[in-house]
Amino acid sequence: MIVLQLKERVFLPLEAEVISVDKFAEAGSVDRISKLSVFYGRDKMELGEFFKIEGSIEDGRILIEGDLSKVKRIGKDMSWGVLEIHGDVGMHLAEGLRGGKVIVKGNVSDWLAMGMSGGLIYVDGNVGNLACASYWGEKRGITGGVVLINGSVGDDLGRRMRRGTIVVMKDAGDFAGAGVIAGTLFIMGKVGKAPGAEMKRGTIVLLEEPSSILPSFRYSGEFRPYFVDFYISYLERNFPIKFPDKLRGSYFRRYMGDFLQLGKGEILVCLD
Amino acid sequence: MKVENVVCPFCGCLCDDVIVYVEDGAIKGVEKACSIGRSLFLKHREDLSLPSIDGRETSIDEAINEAVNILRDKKHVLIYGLSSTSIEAQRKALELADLIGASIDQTTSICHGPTSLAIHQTGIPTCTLGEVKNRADVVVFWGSNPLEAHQRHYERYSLIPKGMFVTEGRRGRKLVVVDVRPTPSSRAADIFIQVRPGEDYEVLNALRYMLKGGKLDGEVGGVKVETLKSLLDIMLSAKYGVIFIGMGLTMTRGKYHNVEAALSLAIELNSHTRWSVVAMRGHYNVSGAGMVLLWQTGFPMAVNFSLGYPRYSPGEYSAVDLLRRKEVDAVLVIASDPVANFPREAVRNLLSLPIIAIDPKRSLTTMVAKVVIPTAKVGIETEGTAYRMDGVPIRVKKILNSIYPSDEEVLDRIIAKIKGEERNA
Amino acid sequence: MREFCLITGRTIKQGITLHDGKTTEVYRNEVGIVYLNGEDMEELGIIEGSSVLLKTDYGQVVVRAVKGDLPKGMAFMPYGPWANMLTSANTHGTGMPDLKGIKLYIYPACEEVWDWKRVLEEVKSVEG
Amino acid sequence: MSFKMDKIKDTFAEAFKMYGARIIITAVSEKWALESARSFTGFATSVIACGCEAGIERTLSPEETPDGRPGVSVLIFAMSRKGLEDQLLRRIGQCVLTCPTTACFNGLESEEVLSIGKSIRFFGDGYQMSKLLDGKRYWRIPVMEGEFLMEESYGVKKAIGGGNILILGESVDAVLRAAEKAVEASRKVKDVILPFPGGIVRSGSKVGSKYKFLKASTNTDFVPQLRAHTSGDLPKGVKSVLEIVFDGFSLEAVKEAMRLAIEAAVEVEGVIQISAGNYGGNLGQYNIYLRELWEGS
Amino acid sequence: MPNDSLIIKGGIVYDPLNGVKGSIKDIYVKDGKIVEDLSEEAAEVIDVTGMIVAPANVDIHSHIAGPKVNSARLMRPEDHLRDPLRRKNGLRSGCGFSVPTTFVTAYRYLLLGYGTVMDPAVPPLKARHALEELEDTPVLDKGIYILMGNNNILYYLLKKGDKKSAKLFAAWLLKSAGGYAIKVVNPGGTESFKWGKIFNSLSDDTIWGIKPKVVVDILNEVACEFKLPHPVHLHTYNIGIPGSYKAALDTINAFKDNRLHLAHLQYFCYGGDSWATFRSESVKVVEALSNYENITADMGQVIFVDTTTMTADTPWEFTLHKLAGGRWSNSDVELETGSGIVPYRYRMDNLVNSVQWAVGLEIALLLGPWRVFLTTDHPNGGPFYFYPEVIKWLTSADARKEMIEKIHPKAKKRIYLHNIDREFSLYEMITMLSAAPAKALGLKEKGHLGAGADADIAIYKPKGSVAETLSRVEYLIKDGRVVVRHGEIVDASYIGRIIRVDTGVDDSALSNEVRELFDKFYSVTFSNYKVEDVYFKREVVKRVV
Repeated sequence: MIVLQLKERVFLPLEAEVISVDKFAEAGSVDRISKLSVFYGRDKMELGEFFKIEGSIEDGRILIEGDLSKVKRIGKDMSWGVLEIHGDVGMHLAEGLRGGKVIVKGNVSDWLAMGMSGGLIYVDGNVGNLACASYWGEKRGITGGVVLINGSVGDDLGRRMRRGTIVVMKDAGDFAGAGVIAGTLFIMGKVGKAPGAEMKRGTIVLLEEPSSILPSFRYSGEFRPYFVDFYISYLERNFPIKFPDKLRGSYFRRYMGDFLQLGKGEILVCLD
Repeated sequence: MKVENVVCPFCGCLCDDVIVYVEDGAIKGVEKACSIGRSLFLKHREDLSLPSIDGRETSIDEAINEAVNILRDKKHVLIYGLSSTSIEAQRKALELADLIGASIDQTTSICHGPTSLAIHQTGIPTCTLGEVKNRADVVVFWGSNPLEAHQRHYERYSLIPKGMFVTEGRRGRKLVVVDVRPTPSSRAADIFIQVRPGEDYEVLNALRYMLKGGKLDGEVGGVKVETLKSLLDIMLSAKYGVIFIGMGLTMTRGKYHNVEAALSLAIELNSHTRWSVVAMRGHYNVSGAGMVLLWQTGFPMAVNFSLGYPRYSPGEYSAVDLLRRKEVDAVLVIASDPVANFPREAVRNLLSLPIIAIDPKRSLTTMVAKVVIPTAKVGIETEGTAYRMDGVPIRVKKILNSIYPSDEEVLDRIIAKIKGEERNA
Repeated sequence: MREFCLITGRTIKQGITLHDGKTTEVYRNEVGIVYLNGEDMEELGIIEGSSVLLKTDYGQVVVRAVKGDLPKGMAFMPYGPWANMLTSANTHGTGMPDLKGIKLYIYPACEEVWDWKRVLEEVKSVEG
Repeated sequence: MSFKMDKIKDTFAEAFKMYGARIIITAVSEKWALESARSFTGFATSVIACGCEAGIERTLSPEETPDGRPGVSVLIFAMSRKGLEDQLLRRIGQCVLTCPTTACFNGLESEEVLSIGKSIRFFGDGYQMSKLLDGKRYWRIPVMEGEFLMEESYGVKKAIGGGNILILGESVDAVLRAAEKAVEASRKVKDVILPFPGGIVRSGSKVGSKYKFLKASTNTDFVPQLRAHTSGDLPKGVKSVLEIVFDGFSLEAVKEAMRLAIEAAVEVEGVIQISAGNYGGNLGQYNIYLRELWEGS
Repeated sequence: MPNDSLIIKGGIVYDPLNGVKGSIKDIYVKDGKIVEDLSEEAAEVIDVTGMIVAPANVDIHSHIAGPKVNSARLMRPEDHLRDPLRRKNGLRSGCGFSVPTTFVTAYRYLLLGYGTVMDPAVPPLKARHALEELEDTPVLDKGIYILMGNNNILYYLLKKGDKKSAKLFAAWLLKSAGGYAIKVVNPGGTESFKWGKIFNSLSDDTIWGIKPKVVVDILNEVACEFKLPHPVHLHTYNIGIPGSYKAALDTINAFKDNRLHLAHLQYFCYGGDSWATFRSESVKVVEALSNYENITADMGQVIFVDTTTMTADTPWEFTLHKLAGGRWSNSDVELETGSGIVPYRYRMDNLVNSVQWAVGLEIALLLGPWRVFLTTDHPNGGPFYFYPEVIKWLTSADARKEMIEKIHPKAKKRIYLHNIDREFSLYEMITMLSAAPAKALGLKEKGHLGAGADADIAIYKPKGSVAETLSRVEYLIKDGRVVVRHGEIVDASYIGRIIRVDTGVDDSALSNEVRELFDKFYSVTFSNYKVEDVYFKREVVKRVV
């Protein structure tokens, strides 16, 4: 394992997309890793100027410690290994993640996992806006992978996601699952305005009835969606996550929509 | 001296028929302009800013030198403003941003920024204001109050004028105003629809749903479904309809989603009849700032050059966010007043940074800036291009001389000095 | 405590006085202002033209209260430094802060309407 | 075991190649999982006339199933991929989809898979929904009761069919008792099922018939009352013979099941001999010599 | 200027307009022009022994600037994200892909050996916008074509039967907007779409009751009478749809007696009566054209990429939006025209797209380099910097064969391309890229290396194939300045010229009626309409009276 410790707090954005198992493995030695380029504001600098770096990358594991809330783009395009972060972390974490695991013990800023196609992200804290969202104008959001968030998320969660599974154990902001093409979102806290707006297909599973459902969604009955049992069993067995007991074997109220699109998406609200 | 067809450099209407009377090198009279425009012309020499460093009056040259020192040293500068200056100056601001690896944002991010975001997502059917005048038989103002913000809009473009195909003028048009409160603009409307604050998205959603044949009852966003149904009927019966969207959509909860819904409604209406959307842009050249940003960087606002190429991220490189997160170490303000216009939390951080303010007039920003560089007022003391809210470029005029250089010139000198070239004052 | 919905926006007078200068008295008179529904004002015991202290989750300011044509429960302020004492800098990842539709609380105040200096002091007063 | 080895005829069971799959059926209760499984495995005794051979492998606790509900693991074998596909379609479609509260998962990891869900999904009449989790596709098909969840693809692999033993004894009672014990013992083995009713078959067969239209007919050599017409290999005193057939994913598993079955059967009083069915090695690729089952153990 | 005299020494010169076909000779440059001779002492000598020396290329039709290009940029942030360009060597940063930023547009054109690029569709009301963007498109010489085929004032005057006023108005409009040529796009169609109607015809009545043919005839007369260097640049009706070849035949037949340029002809060579029966009918169009040397065309070649379509043919973009789904932008410009934008991806596995790909090559190969010029109708068929791909297909039958194997398997039965063996030589390719379009544009000082020509010279290092050779210049000389040296841009610090025509028709020539129409119906005042001289910082005015 290779351990990075932030030497002192940074105030300006530190662009550190070089922090990924792929790039570290490519660099090889600690010496060469610490010479990888980062941008501090407009200044091109070396990773080693900001981090104390020790260990070896051979086992494909990275641990980063410190207040990384201004450090951006960590784990970009990573395809294997484990990247563990102890501390808050800045924007664009795990952009384009293809494989491997990213584990955060802290909070994550906006734009988590844009363009993700595979791998696992586990955040033991809160996440900002536009988590797993499509870039502006992009037709598709994330195309795969599993994202587990133990805390809350901001607005525009999972915008236009094409595939993948997102679990939020606490609240989600407005427009969660807007424009979802397919995939599954679990939101186990409160959800903001207009969940599932413009969704084509896909599923949003809610523990609580949302404050409002858009006019373009239609109430579509109550039933027992056995796939929920399957999903929570799968997720609980494979990841450090525990769903509310109430969810298992429960009846759900189903809203189908968005009828402005295909109307083949669903919002499932867990019933007592 | 009577100067005709002067272009008013205040709002996005960019009225170009103003008459200005100049005597003894000063503006003595204004005709045709709205009350705000009159005030702009008549008072343009009041409350002017002075060149200063740390509140101490100095020369323009020294102020420029000090600005250069700051811009040279700092690692991440925010360049902000741009909407009230000429294309020529905006171009230079971008060149500077590219040169020093800055973030550059313009006032649209707290104005119609969400409209741009929505256009990324859906596209926009739009038209010039002359099309409104000539064709529009139904006009909808959604979340905008032209009679206070764009005073001559009704008169010149959207409601009153007789057009080629709307020969009766006002009588040939239906005016619908949608807002959260009654306004002077809504009082002139044939139909006023009062929406509960923050629920415009739901109302637009309901309209779109009904357009697709969906059935609803009760009320949506505080509006009875029957009312919406009749609005939809009016929209469908239009030959050429235009929705003007304002801050009522972009600033409220839902933001770009609200605009996306409005754009989608218009797009979908085009399968039945013709509809366009025009954004009620505030500052006279806020459209232009977006235009230059787009053709030089590909993006309309919130662009960062730290890595040597343009990157776009509203919510990250937008001014309010950069300040709220305090991710910059200096701010260059061009023709804008963020201290007065930004939310408190952003202003607090702004006050802790070195500010360079380029502005003809005193503002809260110039009052707290480290360096103040006064300039000639575009459209009165210097000419340049400005883009009307509908993207029509118009040459704004020089009527009077100024003792100060133009924004363009100041920026050009800053760039030259940073590049190590000396340029004559 | 009654909750109001704060809407900010343009007014003609704000646009006109802007050109007098942002540090001028006329500007303060037109921009350091809140419009309220008449019934609301009566309920709150606020006299036309008197000072009120406005508070939101994001800050506070003292302005002049004036009767306006507004639905009950709504407060309207012209864009400007006073309104921005109350708005939120959270842009939800869009760059656009919450400038309309903010929860607002209104209290009668005996203080004079803040001038721009007092506003800036207040900006600096709380460490974030 | 060697002391009883004399009761075990030195012969071999002739087994042949099949294709097999494992289906996991879950439901709200074990009862309904079993109902579905029984139905699924019904009329699946012999490929000759049923198209497949299937049986319940075992029941599964909620901890063992993909969706945390009680379940049953079912094995199904057919002579070809195509045959297996056809049977899976019919049986999942008719016996799992139809059964209250069930869900249907793949229970066999294999590179070779059959896409079954993509056909059955059409039952949803366009309202079916697909889910992709961990690289696997699932179908949610709306039904009156709620929804039927099934996996898209089912692993198949080459398997062994037709492993068998014959229990020869002095009475019907004795051979039946022995066969029951054998069945019970062999069911402990994973990857193997016994396709016939209760795991036991009385109508062992030989290849061919005097009738041209019949591919198989009663195994005359082991029918006690036909001694007059047959070779007379049947030991003296044998009044009844029962067969147990084993299908499994590996030769080892089939052998293990046969070994346990023989061990259990041979102890039963009245059992005269344990033999096996073969056709002189002409039919199957595998010859399982009974006496070699204990080698190495 | 770094050096006002240059000797380009020892190169293999191709100069089709002067009949030079690979001779080794020196080229002399002084004050931005090519001269007969020059003393060696005073000049910088560039030794280009073994290299190919040719006139800089001329793009006759490329949407690089102006309102709709910028609207497309606004629509496609995700497109820019994929292709960022770093600031370096004093060049500006920017983004590429389907709608590149202005600086990137210039840089990429320069590296391809271009000296002149024409933007073919500018609404007069927004001409300033195009000109401003072109000012930020450095080094290249540029011109704009002015959209007139749907101008309401023109229709109004024609309806009144006042042909003289109509012609004067058109000539005034061209001058006022700073245009180089008259552009017509789906005449009558764009206006009809403003009424919610899809209109495609030359001979049916428009909503004005005037047949589009009448309008084009008048504009042809303007081009002829005012001796415009480039004829009417016509994007006719029925673009892109099955059976569009009939529109091409109809158009050729209608205007066969005029000089004419048919824009992106490829889109008008489709047969079939539905998308299912979509096929190439390029042979029919080529046959019709073969008799009329007075008509030129450009390819509008399709590339298999994700691109952005944009045209003043608003009904077509709306149709495409309905066909392709997704984003749609439209902009109606008062009294004049409109534009539509739809992002579109051409796919090899799509039968229609595969046929489209073949059609462009068919017409070019069949009609030859003097008649059909290389364009992708950038960015409609694909971004211009894919030209080397197109050159590969034009110069190698094997490369075409390889592609035909890759495209939709059913396409082969719908196209002619596999029956065409022709391979353009280097000489023909240079003709197509420079000499021929310059000639069609009437740019006498472009597209050749004779004395008096602008010193716009592209110099290539020979590589394995013609396409590889032409894919990037080793040197580009523009106005006698070395802009590209050793394959890298070394000087992009000046803005290039705007090339425009002066028809000599001033405001005073307009009838009162036109002035009244203007005052009544435009949203800008007459005096603020005309493009001011300040927008032509460097310009060449073709005075034609």
